[in-house]
Amino acid sequence: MSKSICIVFNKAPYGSQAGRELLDIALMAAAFDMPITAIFTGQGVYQLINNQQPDILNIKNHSATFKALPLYDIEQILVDQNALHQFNLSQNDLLGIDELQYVSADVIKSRIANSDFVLTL
Amino acid sequence: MSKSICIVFNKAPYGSQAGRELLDIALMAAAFDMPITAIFTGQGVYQLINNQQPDILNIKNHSATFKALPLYDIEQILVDQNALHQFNLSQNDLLGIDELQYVSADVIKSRIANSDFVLTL
Amino acid sequence: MATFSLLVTANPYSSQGQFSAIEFARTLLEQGHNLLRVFFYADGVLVASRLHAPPADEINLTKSWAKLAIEKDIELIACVTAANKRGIVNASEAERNALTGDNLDPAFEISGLGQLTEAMLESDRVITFG
Amino acid sequence: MATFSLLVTANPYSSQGQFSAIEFARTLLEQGHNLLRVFFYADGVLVASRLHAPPADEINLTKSWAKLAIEKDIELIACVTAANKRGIVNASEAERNALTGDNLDPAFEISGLGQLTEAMLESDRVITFG
Amino acid sequence: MNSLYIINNPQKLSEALPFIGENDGILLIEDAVVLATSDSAQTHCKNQFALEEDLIARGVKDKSQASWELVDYPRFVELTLTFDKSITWL
Amino acid sequence: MNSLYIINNPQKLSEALPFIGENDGILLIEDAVVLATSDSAQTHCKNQFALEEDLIARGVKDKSQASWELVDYPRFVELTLTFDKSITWL
Repeated sequence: MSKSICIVFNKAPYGSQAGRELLDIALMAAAFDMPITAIFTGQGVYQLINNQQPDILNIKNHSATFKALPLYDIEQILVDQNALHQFNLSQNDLLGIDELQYVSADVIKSRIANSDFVLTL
Repeated sequence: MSKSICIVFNKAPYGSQAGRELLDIALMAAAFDMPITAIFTGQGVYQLINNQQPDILNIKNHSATFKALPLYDIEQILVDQNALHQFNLSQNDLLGIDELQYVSADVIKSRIANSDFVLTL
Repeated sequence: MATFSLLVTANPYSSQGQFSAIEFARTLLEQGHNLLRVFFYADGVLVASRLHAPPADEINLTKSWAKLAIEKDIELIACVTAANKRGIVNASEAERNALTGDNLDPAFEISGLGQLTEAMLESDRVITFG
Repeated sequence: MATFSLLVTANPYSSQGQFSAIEFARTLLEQGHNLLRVFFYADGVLVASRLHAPPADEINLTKSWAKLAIEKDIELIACVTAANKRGIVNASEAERNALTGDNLDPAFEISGLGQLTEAMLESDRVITFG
Repeated sequence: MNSLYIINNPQKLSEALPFIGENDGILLIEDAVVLATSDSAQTHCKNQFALEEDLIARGVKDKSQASWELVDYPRFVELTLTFDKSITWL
Repeated sequence: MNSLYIINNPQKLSEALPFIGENDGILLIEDAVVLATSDSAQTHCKNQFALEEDLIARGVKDKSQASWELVDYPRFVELTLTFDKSITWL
């Protein structure tokens, strides 16, 4: 069985390129058929906000790629619900992706514990 | 009268180069006879710790330059005493520089208010 | 009409600061203010390389600065110490350091920190983007 | 004896991560472990330029990596997307992008992200320095 | 003299706050604009601004609180002239 | 599986903590070693380490608390093998 990987998004767009560059790792791992979990925690939940318009600042919008994750067979997408509450966000503020799972820190903790690799950036 | 400047050190060595590169600005401003205040707050107080030995990691030790600040006529050196307390540090832990003034946030606030330029990095 | 200078320390690839600085520069010029100098320091100097090849659908920040500099006659100065340490060199520095090649974009100039201090003394406002 | 790979994303000039990664690499090799590959990503790729001119009394990180790679036959690979965006190009990429010059240090190779994934599959441990 | 404190990282506001006077200004830009969407980031400072373009870029403009006045880039430039100096607290 | 959490920025420990299990390990390196000098950074994790070289570099080795075990680089390498995987929480 292939090794599994968690990709942890914990930084907001667009002040850093972390989200963008983690996405590229996720897509590459998918191409290698690694079982992948995408985790959104802390300010990383802002990566999933719908209606992002960074193009008004001449910055490329990478949020459409998050919507496409299931097309790349990345269907395990965990959103830390504590982080949503902390930032006053609700599920309605996020991209409409059927596969989003709103979970507690404990669910994320056990997923991380059971993966072979865990990456943040 | 020349314009005055506050240089604010708020990051620890050696995880970032901010201390080092702010020092270069301070020395250059001194060469232009600008009245300078060096301010150490937050994790920036670690810049002044005595007995730093980054050379064991092949990193250059810039702390001797802090000791030399008075030689460059930078004699206003303010250390935020709240930051010292917060990090469990005492005056004995710092470099022996006669000109260090241990002050409250309010003293720093008024010095910043009365300066023409204030730089962090 | 006021005279501005900018101090840009932001990493051009990993942070938003260079985008903000360019937008701020454009806006102040549209309002009829003067922009004396943009001084690049710390990781900000990385934008002064002419060897960037960003994806085709993305902004080339070096060219954005160069366009502004040429159209509006603005000085783009990278600090020599910060630049050389970070692998940004012009031909003479490359020769002095026995490096094979150089990479400074022609719209930028390499000079000393004194240019920042001078900008402070000669501008009404210096705004930092980090 | 274990097989390690490293993922290095640290900015070589503004953070300590590259120093830590080199020290970690040296130590594991001294202990007799294998180092399959060092993969540079994000700002970590900046160290792959041969045009650095740090002050004479300071470490040249590029040369430190190169020395390790040559002595111990270790692959130093910079991600092509991250590198080209950040102004790190080899001769063929320079030509393809119509750039005048290149700056990749000969001890480093530019390749795709697949090399990171492969390293994960082929190593006992992958340690990140950011 | 009154200063405009420019904050571009949400973690930095609390660090700068002890030095910010009631009549100074705070301008949130870049990632720090998310602070304007939270009711927990209220300060003692009378002049609270957030950069509208950065809120729009992140899709959170309609979540910003009334206590933060939205300003665009032209107002940003004007603010740097209204205040005696600008301090970017990195 | 037990993980070694590598923390190199003092602000990141509290962010990672909800995901760290009692039998996981925490290793402080680089700027994060200052956490080992403070009695306020105690965790529920049984295996707390701090990199000795980074404490010495910063001149704060003799201020580190007994609850953080000092390890050198050779021990750092060993720890990454003792634990099933390493997670650098950036």
